[in-house]
Amino acid sequence: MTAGAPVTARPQTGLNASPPLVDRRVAVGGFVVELEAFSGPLDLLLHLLREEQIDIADIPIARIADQFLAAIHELGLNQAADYLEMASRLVRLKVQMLLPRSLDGEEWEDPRAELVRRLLEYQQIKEIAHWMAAAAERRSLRFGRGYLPPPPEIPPLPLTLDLFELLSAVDRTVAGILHPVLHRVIARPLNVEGATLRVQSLLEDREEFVWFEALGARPTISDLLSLLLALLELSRRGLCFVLQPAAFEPLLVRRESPRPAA
Amino acid sequence: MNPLAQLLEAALFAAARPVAAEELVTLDPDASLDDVRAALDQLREHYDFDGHGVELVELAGGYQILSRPAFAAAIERAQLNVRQPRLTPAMLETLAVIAYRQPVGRAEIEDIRGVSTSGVLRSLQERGLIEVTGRSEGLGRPLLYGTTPLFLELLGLSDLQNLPRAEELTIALQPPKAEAVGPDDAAAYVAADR
Amino acid sequence: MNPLAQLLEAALFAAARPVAAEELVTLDPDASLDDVRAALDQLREHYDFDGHGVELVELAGGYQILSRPAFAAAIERAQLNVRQPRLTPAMLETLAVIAYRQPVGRAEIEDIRGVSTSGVLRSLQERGLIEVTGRSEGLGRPLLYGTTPLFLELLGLSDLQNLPRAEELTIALQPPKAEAVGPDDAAAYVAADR
Repeated sequence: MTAGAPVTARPQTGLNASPPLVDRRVAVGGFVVELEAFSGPLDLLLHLLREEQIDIADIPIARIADQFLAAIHELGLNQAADYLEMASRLVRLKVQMLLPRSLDGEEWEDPRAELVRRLLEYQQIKEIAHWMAAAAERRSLRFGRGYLPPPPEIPPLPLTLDLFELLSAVDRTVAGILHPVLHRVIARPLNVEGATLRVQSLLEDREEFVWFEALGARPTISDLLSLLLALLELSRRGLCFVLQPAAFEPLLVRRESPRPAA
Repeated sequence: MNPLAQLLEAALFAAARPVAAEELVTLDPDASLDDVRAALDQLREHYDFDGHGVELVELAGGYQILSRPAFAAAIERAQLNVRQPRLTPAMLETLAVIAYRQPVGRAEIEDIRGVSTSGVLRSLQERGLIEVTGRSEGLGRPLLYGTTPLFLELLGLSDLQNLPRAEELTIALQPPKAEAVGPDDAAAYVAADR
Repeated sequence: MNPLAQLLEAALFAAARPVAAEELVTLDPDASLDDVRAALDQLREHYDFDGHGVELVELAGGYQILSRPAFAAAIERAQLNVRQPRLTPAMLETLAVIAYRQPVGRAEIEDIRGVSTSGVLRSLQERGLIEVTGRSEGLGRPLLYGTTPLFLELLGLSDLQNLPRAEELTIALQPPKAEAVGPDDAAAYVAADR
């Protein structure tokens, strides 16, 4: 079992070498666009362990938790959800480590075991990634045939398309949607009858009034829409007339059809 | 073959276009144009006398290595030199939106994909994967698109119901459903009043 | 070179992609798979011993003629071709998880990497390095991803078995479920999971 091996035992190739803590780009607004040096919280954690030459099987959680928090603060990562999640996990572990170990003689289960497992797993993925980077680098030194003369006239081949190709496209499309396109229509109470009554009672008192007199003191959007619908409905039935004396002036609501002065 | 001939072979092979001798000189700072011409001759002779399936050809655009015409028929028969035409990612994504939202207009497709799609829609129509299925009642009465029987045939589906259900994939591609509306609902009021 | 080797050279040249031996057999109705393999060996040896700028490489389950690495710098300097851009660390890590765990869903990838991965998955799909290979039976029936032949081509591997085996790595792969496998046999786990 290699679980006991110190992290520092890893071969330190050029790709593997610990990145400096500076030099990474974090966009404003807490969105991590590209982190040049760290590809995630596990990566940052491994970096800290390596810096301190800590045995991965026996992590001093309290110290590492503090360093992790300091690091994400320094890197401006304290907005990034993935890093915050790791930070809270470490703080939780720190508390668990302080609990009294065994009261009834049962075997103590190390609360760090899961973290160690994930770190080792991730470390291996990183090692494979480095191997793959080197393989791709070697491959990129060989070119395939660069120039293909235009093919002779051939009848068009049947297209190929399979369901998973389409599903991939759905997946990509959805990933590309920045804002959800679904709108939920929230029912707002419109009181058109109330607005109609208000308009009618105002017209009983007066020949004409300015439209917003029919609104209360602090009208809501619903009040406004209710009045609008009421006015439209009343004028459609010929029970009132809406006119605008001049451009940009407030609308007037009248009892009688406006006639040119005799 | 001498080292320069090897370099020229590798370069002509990898070059994305036919290359003139004057340009090939830039490959090796120590080589003259005459050196390059001599190495090209060596390469040509090697191909010709050593029994190769390829040859060095000089055309207007420059030098290139081509497979010998004698083998053209066999290669064409085996269809090794043609790739199965595949749909581009943009075409697939547009097709995906249409498959799940049809009938659907261009504006909605572009809204979902976030990019203009007119060229893609045309190619999908040319390939017979989508067709105009009607016009929307909306402003400007835009064309509505849907998938064709050929689309189902290529996917090996008997009908559209066999597509994986959209809600299993993601909520974002669900067809918009009319929500149940209460009596107080503005939309309901407006609709009823029309 | 014998006539079959010449034909194969011409065909591999024209195809400009890895071609499987099984596909190459169709070039000549009189040739067997063994004949083709023997002729390919002859072609490879000819390239190696006769000092050619190109070589025969086994790649992505097939054979392809590629230029030799020694000439890459000169070819790039002369601007005849450009090398593939490097993959980002996030792309490499995601590819590593997918290569060893395929078919694998997004949740598992994110669990191992500790970060959200949807943008990376999208780019990898767009570059044709991974594809959706199925759907999990689990909750929400998430999509499962696998690597493509292009992934092998990019890394210069002839198949997935060429990836380093777990025991060759300094850290042994930890099976996610301890009871699933015997002690420490990560390779068995990976194989069983495929």
